[in-house]
Amino acid sequence: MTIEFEQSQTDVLILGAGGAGLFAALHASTLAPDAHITIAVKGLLGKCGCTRMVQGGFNAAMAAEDSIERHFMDTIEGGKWLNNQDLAWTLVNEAPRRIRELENELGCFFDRNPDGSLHQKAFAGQTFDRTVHKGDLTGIEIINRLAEQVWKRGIHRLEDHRAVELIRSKDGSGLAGVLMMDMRTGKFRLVQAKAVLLATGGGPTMYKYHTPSGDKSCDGMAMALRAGLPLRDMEMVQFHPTGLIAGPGTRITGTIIEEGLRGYGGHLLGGDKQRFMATYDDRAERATRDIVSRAMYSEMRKGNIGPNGGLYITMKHLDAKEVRTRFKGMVQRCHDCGFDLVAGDVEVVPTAHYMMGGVEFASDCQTELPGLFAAGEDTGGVHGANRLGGNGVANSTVFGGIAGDAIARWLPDHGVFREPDLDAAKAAVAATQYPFRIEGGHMPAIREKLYDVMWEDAGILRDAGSLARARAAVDDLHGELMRTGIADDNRAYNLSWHDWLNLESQILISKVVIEAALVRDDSRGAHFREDFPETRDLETSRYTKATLADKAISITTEPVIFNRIKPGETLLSD
Amino acid sequence: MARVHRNHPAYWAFVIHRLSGLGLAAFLPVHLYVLGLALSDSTAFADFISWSNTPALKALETLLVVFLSAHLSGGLRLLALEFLDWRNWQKTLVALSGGFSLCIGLVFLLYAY
Amino acid sequence: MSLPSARTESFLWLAQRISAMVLAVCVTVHIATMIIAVQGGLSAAEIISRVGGSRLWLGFYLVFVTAVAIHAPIGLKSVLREMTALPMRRIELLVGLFAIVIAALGLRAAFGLYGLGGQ
Amino acid sequence: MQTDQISVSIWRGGEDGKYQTYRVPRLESQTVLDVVTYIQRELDPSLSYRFACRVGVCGSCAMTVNGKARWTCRTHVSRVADGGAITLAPLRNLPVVKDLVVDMAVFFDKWEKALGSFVGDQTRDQALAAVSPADPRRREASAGIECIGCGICYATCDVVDWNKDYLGPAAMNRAWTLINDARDVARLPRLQAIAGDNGCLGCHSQQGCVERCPKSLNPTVAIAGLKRESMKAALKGELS
Ligand SMILES: Cc1cc2nc3c(=O)[nH]c(=O)nc-3n(C[C@H](O)[C@H](O)[C@H](O)COP(=O)(O)OP(=O)(O)OC[C@H]3O[C@@H](n4cnc5c(N)ncnc54)[C@H](O)[C@@H]3O)c2cc1C
Ligand code: HEM
Ligand code: SF4
Ligand code: F3S
Ligand code: FES
Repeated sequence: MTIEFEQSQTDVLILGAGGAGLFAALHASTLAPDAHITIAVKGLLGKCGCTRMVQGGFNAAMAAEDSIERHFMDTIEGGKWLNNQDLAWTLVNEAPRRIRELENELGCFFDRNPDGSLHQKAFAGQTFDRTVHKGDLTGIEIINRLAEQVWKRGIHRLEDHRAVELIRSKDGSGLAGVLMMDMRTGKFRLVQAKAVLLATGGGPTMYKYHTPSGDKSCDGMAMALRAGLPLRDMEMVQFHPTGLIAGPGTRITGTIIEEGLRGYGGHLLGGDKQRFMATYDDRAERATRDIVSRAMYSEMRKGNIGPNGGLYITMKHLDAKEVRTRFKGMVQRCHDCGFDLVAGDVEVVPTAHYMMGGVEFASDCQTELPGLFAAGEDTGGVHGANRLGGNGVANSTVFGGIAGDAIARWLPDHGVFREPDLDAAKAAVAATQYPFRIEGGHMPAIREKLYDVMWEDAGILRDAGSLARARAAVDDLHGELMRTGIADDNRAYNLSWHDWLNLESQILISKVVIEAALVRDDSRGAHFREDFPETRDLETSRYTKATLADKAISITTEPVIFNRIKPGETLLSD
Repeated sequence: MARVHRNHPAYWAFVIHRLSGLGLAAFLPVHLYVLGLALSDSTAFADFISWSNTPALKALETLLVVFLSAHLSGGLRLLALEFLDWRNWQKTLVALSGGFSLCIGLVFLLYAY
Repeated sequence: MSLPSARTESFLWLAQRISAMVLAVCVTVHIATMIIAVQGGLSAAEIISRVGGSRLWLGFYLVFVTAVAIHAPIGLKSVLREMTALPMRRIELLVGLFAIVIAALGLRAAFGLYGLGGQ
Repeated sequence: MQTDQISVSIWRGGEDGKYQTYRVPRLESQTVLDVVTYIQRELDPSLSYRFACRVGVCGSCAMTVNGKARWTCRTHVSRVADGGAITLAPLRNLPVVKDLVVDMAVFFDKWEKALGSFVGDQTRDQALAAVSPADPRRREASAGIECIGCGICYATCDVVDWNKDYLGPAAMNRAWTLINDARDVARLPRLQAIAGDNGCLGCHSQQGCVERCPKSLNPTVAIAGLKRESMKAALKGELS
């Protein structure tokens, strides 16, 4: 066994190349032009992560009749008062500037009204049409433009590089660097940095049905937890009601069928091909994400399902030509994969979409660990118990930019290369190579079981019993993973090795989700406890905080601070 | 196998344009040289003409005419594409130019015998 | 070895396109006369009787030859650049020679034919 | 009817690899990416390939499928299985990392070389430009903007193969959208970047790019636009 790694240095190391990572790189390079900045990413820069997958758009109070306060209230109400109000306030305040930066400085072109002014569309759960978009492929526009600017600035790239472990300084006082793996060779490199940004984008990919891209596996959250940082609100996992389902044999399962279809009049049908939403909510198919997801899950539990275990969405009662032109991309996507969205019934299922929880961080993106900053979907607190559609990409770009600024300002006074704890780095290399040292086991089976457990027992509807089952099952799966090896024939771009490491992160974070869900004994937002269906008093709201010590997860709760507005109040004058 | 990415009309049009261009360029010096013979030595020229009346050379000549007309029509298509911003007409144009050059070749054949 | 500048390349490209447009007319006329001429059986006498002494035909062929001497070498340049490993210098030399040969042979033929008839 | 198995030959190794054949169960809703995934998960764990979004937005999963470059996450097996057989190779014209994975660095370097990045003169503190979506230049830009950078056009174009310095269709398609972007102020440097035989004049309208682009973009038309604009610049003496 070899415990070897190269070492290199960079002033600023950014982990992840989504909206958060790319914005941070641009802002840091603007304010600190002499700093050596490196972006490390698990795939190719600009071609992975979820920011690229954003369809709906980006919330920003840009219109004269809209206001920052209104966006703030919608965010807090949507978050069921669990948000960190300073973070939410920062989000809504910066969002319009970020849009203008994207347009004026980076070259994004968002959809316009016929008179040339910005078009903003409606998104569920908001009292104003404030979602800025580029058709239904907003993310491609944002990430392409960001990536171009990053290429242009000559910012150093470590592509196909996986962050494996955050390495503290020898004296433990701060972060010294990050152990990386060059996926193309399977070799390790300890990158020392004065400042590190964690922007690996979380991603609830441990659920049987999930939307995020395949490179996301909660690595950042897992690394942060192992480095001693607390994660908040981890029980809050958002499900999108309509994910495609075509069986476990296809990667297309779990990907999104656009929400706009329901808004436009699409019907949800049970396995019996009858509508059912009206029995759950007056708005029927147009109810909010969480309500529709729960209703669908309830129907599925009753066994009212199609051949792949899902329900159906259908547009066939609507004008075919209209459907085809309005939802061209969706129709084409379904067609490519063998489904007829215009005249047929497409089987769908709620799908895990977003984690509201994550690393605790301050409004300037600093974390508890000196030298470590965090932004984007890796972080928690901005959205509270539920994220508004359109606040996800706003979150990653707003805080990514702030992180870049903050790091640049932080460098002159605090930026030093700390002496890395080489033993910790060696231990991390050894742990990463662990699967090569054992034999046997069947990894795909572990993944499938994890999917099932999380979906059935820690998913849309949960209770103490199901969560206890999940806890035991995930523990078992962890044991099973530790007995599952990989043939050591070629470490270059060895996807199976990465699958193993992904599973390791996913299992750790699954445990955190389960533990946090057990502690939160009320229902709110995305978290629904069948044994505690009511929402407790908002005034005494507490949020969960998970830490890891000696391989054991512990959850504490902290009071939510209502420093800007208290439940029942509003910032709006009308 | 490795070449099927080339199997579409516009690529064939490119190949034909290139081959015909090369063919014409190769033929041109010969053609001009032979014409030049007509003035310095008209018997040699006549000899050449009668020699070139053999079926094989007639076929070659026809091929050249087809080349010329193919290159002409293909060239017009390219000029249209480059200067007139014609978006989705290309396939039609490929077909038209192909058809045109065949016609010319056939007309030539008909008259030549 | 330095490549020709983008500006030179652009002018050559344009020259090739413009000469192509000119050739389009010339070739059409050429094909038409050929079909008509071949009908009566191609002979030196036929060609000379048509072209000899005719200023119009002389002008036509001069334009034709000039256009071809511009068009074909530029075309060959890109073919050679893409499909052979020849260095650019060598290619420029080759196609330059080709242009001169075409022009020389072409002008000789055109003036020669013109001079033969009409006296 | 479909046979219940397909035979899949896959390029294994680097530039000098060889094909290896696998038999994969045929499923109803199965994409080429699913086939590759199945092989890696169940038959040969060391198989390497690239993907991320799995729904056609990231452009990571492109490979050569039976000789043609395609996005594999959106390519249903029934569309390509040729008598129950599929041959998979990495994209052409890019260096192979391993198996089906290529290094796309040159592709994006050329994107940058073509000045495929916006240069504006407004800041985040100024209002957005009013641009009518019906404006002809805007329409032209919009027609080419949804490129996912998959490299399929680049892999299909023979000029890329013949001339290592040729910028290629995607980079120039992007440059053309910027030339038509009323807010951009780098028109001339961009025309200088894409002029000449390594740029737009290198394109011989083979149109493999148009034929294969999974987003139905038309780089040929974009490049033709660049030819015209760079020619005007040359005539005005703006090129060097
Ligand atoms: C299908 C879909 C549609 C969505 N639509 C919307 C929408 O309409 N509106 C909205 O507001 N939000 C939407 N979201 C959510 C939004 O996309 C995300 O919240 C946000 O973009 C996350 O940005 P990020 O920068 O934090 O992470 P990402 O953009 O996901 O980027 C994470 C990056 O980290 C890298 N990475 C991961 N692990 C490692 C590692 N170990 N080492 C190195 N790098 C690593 C990844 O490769 C990636 O580059 C959508 C999400 C999905 C999946
Ligand atoms: C006698 C006449 C001609 C000769 C010898 C000739 C020769 C050539 C050659 C050798 C090429 C290069 C081929 C290539 O790049 O693939 C070429 C290209 C071209 N020719 Fe011609 N040609 C002739 C007539 C014409 C005519 C009549 C037209 C058009 C109307 C024309 C239009 C073109 C165009 C547009 C190209 C450029 C192709 C490209 O760059 O892709 N040519 N020609
Ligand atoms: S132009 Fe089309 S084929 Fe080329 S990279 Fe863009 S999306 Fe892919
Ligand atoms: S395939 Fe190549 S030659 Fe031009 S038209 Fe497309 S770039
Ligand atoms: S995996 Fe993203 S386009 Fe195929």
